[in-house]
Amino acid sequence: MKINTREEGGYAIIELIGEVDLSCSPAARKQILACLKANRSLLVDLKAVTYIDSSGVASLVEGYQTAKKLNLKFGLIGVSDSAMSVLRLARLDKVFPIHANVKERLREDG
Amino acid sequence: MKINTREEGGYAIIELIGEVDLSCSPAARKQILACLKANRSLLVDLKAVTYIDSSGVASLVEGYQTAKKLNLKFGLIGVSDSAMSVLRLARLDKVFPIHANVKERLREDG
Amino acid sequence: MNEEHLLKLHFPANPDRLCLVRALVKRAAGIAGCNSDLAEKLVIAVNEACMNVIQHAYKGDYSGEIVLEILNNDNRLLFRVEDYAAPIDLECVKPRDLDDIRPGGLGTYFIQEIMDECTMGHLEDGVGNYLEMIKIIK
Amino acid sequence: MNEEHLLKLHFPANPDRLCLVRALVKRAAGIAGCNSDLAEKLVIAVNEACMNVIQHAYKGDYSGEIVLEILNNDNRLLFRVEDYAAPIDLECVKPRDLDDIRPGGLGTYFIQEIMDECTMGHLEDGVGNYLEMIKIIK
Ligand SMILES: Nc1ncnc2c1ncn2[C@@H]1O[C@H](COP(=O)(O)OP(=O)(O)O)[C@@H](O)[C@H]1O
Ligand SMILES: Nc1ncnc2c1ncn2[C@@H]1O[C@H](COP(=O)(O)OP(=O)(O)O)[C@@H](O)[C@H]1O
Repeated sequence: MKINTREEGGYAIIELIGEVDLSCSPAARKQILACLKANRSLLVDLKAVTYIDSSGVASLVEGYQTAKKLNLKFGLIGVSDSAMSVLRLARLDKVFPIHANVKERLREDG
Repeated sequence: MKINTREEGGYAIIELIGEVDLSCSPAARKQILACLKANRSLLVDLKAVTYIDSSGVASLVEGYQTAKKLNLKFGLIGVSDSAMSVLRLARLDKVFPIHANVKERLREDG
Repeated sequence: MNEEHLLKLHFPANPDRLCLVRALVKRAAGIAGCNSDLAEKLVIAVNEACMNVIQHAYKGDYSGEIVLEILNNDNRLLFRVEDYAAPIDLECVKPRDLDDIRPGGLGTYFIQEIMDECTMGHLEDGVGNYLEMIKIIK
Repeated sequence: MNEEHLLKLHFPANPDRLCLVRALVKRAAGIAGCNSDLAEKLVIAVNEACMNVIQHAYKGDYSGEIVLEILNNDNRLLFRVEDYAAPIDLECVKPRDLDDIRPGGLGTYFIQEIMDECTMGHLEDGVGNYLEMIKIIK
């Protein structure tokens, strides 16, 4: 897994790339929580995720809940087919705000 | 592995697709030799070969030699990177006539 | 009955090695005739089973050994994951309620959703545990 | 010395199973820090070693067992392929002259070209053979 970070439309974007499994999900989790604790609204970009396991999904859930607690915006963008099939299996596809890209998210933010 | 066959520019074309290894190289060999024994000049299309082992290469060598014996034309086209790296390792990249596609081969045939 | 031993893999309980398991299960599923959708699902289930052994049976001791065996019995694909950790409390192994959105508790749920039969138990000699997962291939 | 046991795979001497070996070696090479070019080469060498066992040691008896072990010793990546066939004539194991263009005789050449050290021998109990291949990872 690689992590790229960028800024777009007032969001911090954390892009996870490759396989997000137990060997690297702690690193993803750390980055997600650090970003939220720095009081930044966050989108996690999953377009280049080729595999995500339950520990990766757990990091996303933790991000989602931490954001809620801190009153920050949170969501997923560009979710790859393989990541989406895992989110569906976990019935989280209706829980996370999911958008194709930052632009779509901003449109919904209004 | 899958095998597609077609006709183009007076050649029979046998396209090998996927992994050409010991589990399927006998099938490739059979098709190559059958074609030559039917007195057809032959190009083997390797553009979709993702892996080829020494048994697959041996089938190509046998085709090459059988064609010579029968006075038929023979060659490889569209050799994928992964197939080319194996042909180079076997120092066969200078032995087989190799062209990008049928058109290039026909240009050389004149 | 046409039992076919597909493979047996020994590997250390190190999260780094999970990618080996995934690559292997994907190929083994292909050999057994699964389409790629099903193969992907089986990869998820077996990956989660091995993760659970790493996290909960060996509790992060990477030197522990995991054995994954795959057998094909007349279209019943059997995945057996074995560890040599202390016997676990079998009662504790259960998924969370999915309506309770919180991190964790998904692995066993994934396994149950994907597989047709699961049996967990202790190995005979007092050390170790196994999980057998069966998928019927149509 | 930092010996790391990457994995041990048991599989039947069936050409269908070679795809498992390739997937595994590719991932193991990645774990050991090889770039993808080198990983691809290692895949070729180990695949050929297993092919040779299938064709020449077990002579096509698919029920024979092959064991592939991969160890990482301070950047010396060791691949050990073991069979339980009748002891082979070690003198016969050699590549053909590459100038002599004919089918066959490439596998051992590929292995020698790709690996840094190769040792072949008989197992101690009178049944079986091994091939150890070492690649130094820079
Ligand atoms: N192989 C195992 N050994 C011991 N306990 C296990 C094992 N697998 C699962 N468990 C128990 O079942 C619970 C639920 O597992 P799981 O659904 O995979 O979620 P998580 O691993 O995120 O807790 C775990 O928290 C653990 O207590
Ligand atoms: N594992 C093995 N067991 C027995 N003989 C072997 C083994 N590997 C190679 N050989 C011998 O070495 C020869 C050369 O092997 P190789 O270069 O792989 O080419 P090929 O397999 O096409 O003959 C084989 O023909 C065989 O006689």
